[in-house]
Amino acid sequence: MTVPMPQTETSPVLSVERLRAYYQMKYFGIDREVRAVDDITLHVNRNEIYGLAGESSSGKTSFIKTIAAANRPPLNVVGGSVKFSFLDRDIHHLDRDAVAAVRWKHLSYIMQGSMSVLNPVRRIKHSFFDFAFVHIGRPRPEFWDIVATHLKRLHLDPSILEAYPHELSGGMRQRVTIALATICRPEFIIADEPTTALDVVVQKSVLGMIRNVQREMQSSMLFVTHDMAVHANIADRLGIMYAGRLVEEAPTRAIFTTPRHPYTAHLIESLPRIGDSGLKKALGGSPPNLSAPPPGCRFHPRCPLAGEICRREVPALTSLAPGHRVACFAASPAVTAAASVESTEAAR
Amino acid sequence: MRSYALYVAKRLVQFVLVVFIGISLTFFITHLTPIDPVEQMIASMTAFGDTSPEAILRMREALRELYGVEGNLVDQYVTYWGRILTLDFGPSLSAFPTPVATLIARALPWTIGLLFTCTMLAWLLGNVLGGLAGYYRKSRTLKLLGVAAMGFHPIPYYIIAFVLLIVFGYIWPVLPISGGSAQNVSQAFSVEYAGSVLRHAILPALSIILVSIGGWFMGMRALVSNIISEDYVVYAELGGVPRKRILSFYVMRNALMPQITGLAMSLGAIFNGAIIVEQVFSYPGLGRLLIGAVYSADYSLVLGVTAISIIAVSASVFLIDILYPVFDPRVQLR
Amino acid sequence: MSDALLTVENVTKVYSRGGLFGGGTFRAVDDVSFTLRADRAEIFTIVGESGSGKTTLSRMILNLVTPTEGAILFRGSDITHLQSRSARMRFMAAVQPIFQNPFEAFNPLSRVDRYLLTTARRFCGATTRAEAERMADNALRKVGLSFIEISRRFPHELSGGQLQRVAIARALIPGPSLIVADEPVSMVDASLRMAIVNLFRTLRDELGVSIIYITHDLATAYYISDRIIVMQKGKVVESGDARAVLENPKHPYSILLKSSVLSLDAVLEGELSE
Amino acid sequence: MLRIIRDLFRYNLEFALGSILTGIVVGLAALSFFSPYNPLDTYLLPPDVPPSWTYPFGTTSRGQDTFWTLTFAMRNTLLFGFSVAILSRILSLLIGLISGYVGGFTDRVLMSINDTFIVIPLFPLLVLFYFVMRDYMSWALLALVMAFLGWAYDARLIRSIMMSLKEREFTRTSIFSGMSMREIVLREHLPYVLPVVFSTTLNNINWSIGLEVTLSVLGFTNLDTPTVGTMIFWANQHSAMVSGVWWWILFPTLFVTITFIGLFLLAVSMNEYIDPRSRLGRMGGGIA
Repeated sequence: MTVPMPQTETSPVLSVERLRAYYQMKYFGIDREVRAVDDITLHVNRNEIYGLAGESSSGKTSFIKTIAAANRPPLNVVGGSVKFSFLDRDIHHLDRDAVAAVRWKHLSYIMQGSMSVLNPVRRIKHSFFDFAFVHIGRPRPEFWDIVATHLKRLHLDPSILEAYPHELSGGMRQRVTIALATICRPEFIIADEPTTALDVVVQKSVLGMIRNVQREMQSSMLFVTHDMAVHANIADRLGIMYAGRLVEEAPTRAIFTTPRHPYTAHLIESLPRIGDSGLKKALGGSPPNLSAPPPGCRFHPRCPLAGEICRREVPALTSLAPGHRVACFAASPAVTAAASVESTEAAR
Repeated sequence: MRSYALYVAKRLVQFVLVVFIGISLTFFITHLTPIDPVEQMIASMTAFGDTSPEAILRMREALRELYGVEGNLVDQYVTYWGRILTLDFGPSLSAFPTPVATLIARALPWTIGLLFTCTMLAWLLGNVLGGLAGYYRKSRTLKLLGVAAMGFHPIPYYIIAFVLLIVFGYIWPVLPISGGSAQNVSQAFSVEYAGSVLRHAILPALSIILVSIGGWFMGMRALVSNIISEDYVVYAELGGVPRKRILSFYVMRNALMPQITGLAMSLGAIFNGAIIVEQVFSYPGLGRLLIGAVYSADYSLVLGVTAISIIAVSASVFLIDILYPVFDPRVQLR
Repeated sequence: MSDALLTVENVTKVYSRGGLFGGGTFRAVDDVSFTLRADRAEIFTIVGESGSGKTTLSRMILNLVTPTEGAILFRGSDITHLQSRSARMRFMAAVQPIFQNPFEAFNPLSRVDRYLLTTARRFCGATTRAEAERMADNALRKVGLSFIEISRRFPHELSGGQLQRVAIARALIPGPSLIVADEPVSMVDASLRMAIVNLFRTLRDELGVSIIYITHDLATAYYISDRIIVMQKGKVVESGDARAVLENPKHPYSILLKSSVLSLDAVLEGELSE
Repeated sequence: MLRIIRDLFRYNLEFALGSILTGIVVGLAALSFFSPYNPLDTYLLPPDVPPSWTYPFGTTSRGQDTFWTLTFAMRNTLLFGFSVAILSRILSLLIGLISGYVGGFTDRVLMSINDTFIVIPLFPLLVLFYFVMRDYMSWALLALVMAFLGWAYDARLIRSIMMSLKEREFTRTSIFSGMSMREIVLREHLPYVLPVVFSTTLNNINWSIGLEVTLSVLGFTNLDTPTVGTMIFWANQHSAMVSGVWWWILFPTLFVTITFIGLFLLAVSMNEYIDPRSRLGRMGGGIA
């Protein structure tokens, strides 16, 4: 049932088609629906780090929870599909055990909370044993050799296996988590703000480590952070999320040199840089409330280029150049309204 | 290991402090009361017979010397501690001349046995069931167990014991409702004697377990429902670690530590329960000894049992405290 | 030197880190000195990684923590000797804090306007509620908000950016001459961050308020600061004009910090530099 | 405040059930003011009459109407439990506040003394106290002693809340908004402390009633005043169970159990209300 699809060089490891996932809650009798993930389509290929940028209320955390089938009610998948190359069908159509069987062998995770991700009362080696022993499938002595060599390859001293998490620094704990996430050489790794909690100096070396281990394993990675400077130093391709939607996607260089969506342009333009003290323009208004999003393009209330159509219609993610897609009417006339259920709802 | 020795030293200081304050309390209570215990003793002893005046005089001398009521308060306090530390509470008045210490020595194993087994049973069962109820939120049986735990927990030990006495005493008399073992069985270490001891212990044990299990159940369930959302549990689930393994090694293992401190803190209350339950089922432990002593106005026995209770409970709390670092690797650093 | 706004003289803070029987001591801040001019408002930035002692230093300047050694003089008088309540109130009217996490700086169970109105009453002698509201509204306008917008709202009903601006407005009500901002934008979304950073600039230029800005983000420090000190493990390793220090740092630690800042030129020009 | 009570009633089962049960018991106690009989008089009615229309709870072997005696018993027991709880709140709040706020050495000293009172088994001490005081023993004195022994557990709870509130950032914002320490405690910190004080009071009432019943049943209190405990004592004294006067035992035991469960459920629902996150949730907090 988990026989992987034929692996051609170009077929994507992850393909997400029109995914919609909403928080559906009932507060004292009134139904509230928060459209955290609203009609997102994206693909991640082999040996590629796909960066996902967006602010705190952009829904990027809900998105990665949904594609990892880690979403718990009230976050429910409402539409669309999530297909991995190592699964013969949508991950949400598999039962809990089938998904668990895939975890860590094919799909692993690096989380932000470097402080408390490892079990505080047991030694590091127990985490390696719990997460990887089943998937490595070797007798114990051989298993510990594999773990030791893996750690050495990541410039980590195998003696940390005997340590407790609270005995390690934040940076060291994050390196251990990266080693843990890559021990089974999974095809797909999800990294959720892995360096946000780290100091600047440690952050740079941890990013280097992620980069090296990904390239050496040729695996695919979805790298999520709000920090554009981090994306500039790690992502191959970059997707920008705003209010639950993908507004622009392109190779990292294109995003930084020729941003087409006004929000992306603002994010890059407002980044302070040493050596440039020119006045940085600020963006008006504040991120929309996802439970009552503005109609049409959700960025229009804050957008300097907002026109009449932007208030009514939802711009579809349209390809303007090879690999460069954008969802903004002002970006180019070629962009049409998305024929999604959204527009019919807006009309209602 | 140096910091472990430091930790034990600190807990030892706390243990000594508890015993010091506890025993001092008993001293102040007995010595600051308006009535003179010796006079009261003599009054109750001579209430019936026509004992001659000199006999009364001699008895008063003996009793005054016995209770160290000579000299001012400070001297009395010092002699009082002298007697406590040597466990010499003088002879028991109601069971003259057997010393109080032997009476207590005879009763203590029964109380400690009952208390230890019930507390361990209730603690383990309560924690396991509470942990399951906290982790598998949807299961109906665990929800029902929760309601039962909530129902029994607030009711005091006496009422539960009393109801059990009535149920098994009058309505469905299948279990022995009084005594530590059948009268006709010899006290030797025979299987028959052990069997009878067990049968007699069922109702007292049940009363203690029914009340205390609810506390552990609800405590563990609340702890677990918080721990489920901790990063290391979510990460283990994302790591495909089997749920049973997560429940035992990640969730319950971390919830264990607050429950150990909880055990240490509630031991005093459970001890109270054990004493009361003993009285209801006339179980031959400290409780029955204490209350019997009050009815027979046996001053030194009451004092002795109270002092020993304080020392016994604080000693067991000290033991639990020392075990704590074994479960929590982080405590060594403190 | 008595005309200096703030003088920090060889200030040190030592924490003991042992149990009942004593243990090692830990020097959070180690012999730090600098002065802020009184005649011209400036943005003085303290840069350093976590554990460098920058937050402890800011707490001492706010008189929330007393230094183990050295002295902190505000307009010539030592703030640790402020005993009487009126003396402390006068100090607080002149020196106000901005905290890192706006959602922690406001009591989630009370409405935001309580802090604004109390500050107006206690420091500016507003007697009626209307007068206090007018003062609050006046301060809120300086940060691009208005009283009606945020009146009777709970902190969780506002966004991080809005709440931080309310915090700044509250600090402005008594007309302070010094604001101590501890990582004021690190919890705020990128798009709103620039709005608040620019706000600090206008406070300096239009209201003449000096600002002590504490951050670990060198890029923002470069953009906003006049003078800067770089701290490592409690010690000041380098100080001077912000642009000069950041463009070519001398001390090895400052150099290491600067090289660790993730720059965009990697993606704008050549291949990713290792 | 009423809106919150209405919300709690509708959405919180424990609160609803708890308040109904407690309501029954308090109602019963209130009825004592309309009792046709004086509770201290005995042998007014034919003894050992089983429950019937004239005597809904039957009569006791001492010729008293069980129902009306129970109303007095319930009133005295609740009054006793309430007064012990209030007295011990004063001590636990005082020690919790001082220890929480002053911190440092005083906190360590206060807390180690506090822990001793948690560990020491209180029942033997109370028995010793009764034994030594005997006829000098009065309900007021017993209440005082129990209050003196029963504050430790809650003092530690209040202290830990105080400690965490003192470290919260909004405390510093309040200081810099010009609020005095007294004002900060009353307006900023109290909403966090009150629900805890309220729920611990309920638990303490249960604790003291439990001890009162236990002491009275053993005969260690003033047996003339009708309380639930003394009522059961007299029933045992007349060996009601053996002589089949089951109603004399059943009704006091039943209603005191209702009291325990009712107060406990109220305390539990109060705990849930304490957690600001759930209270914020109830106020329709947004989802980021």
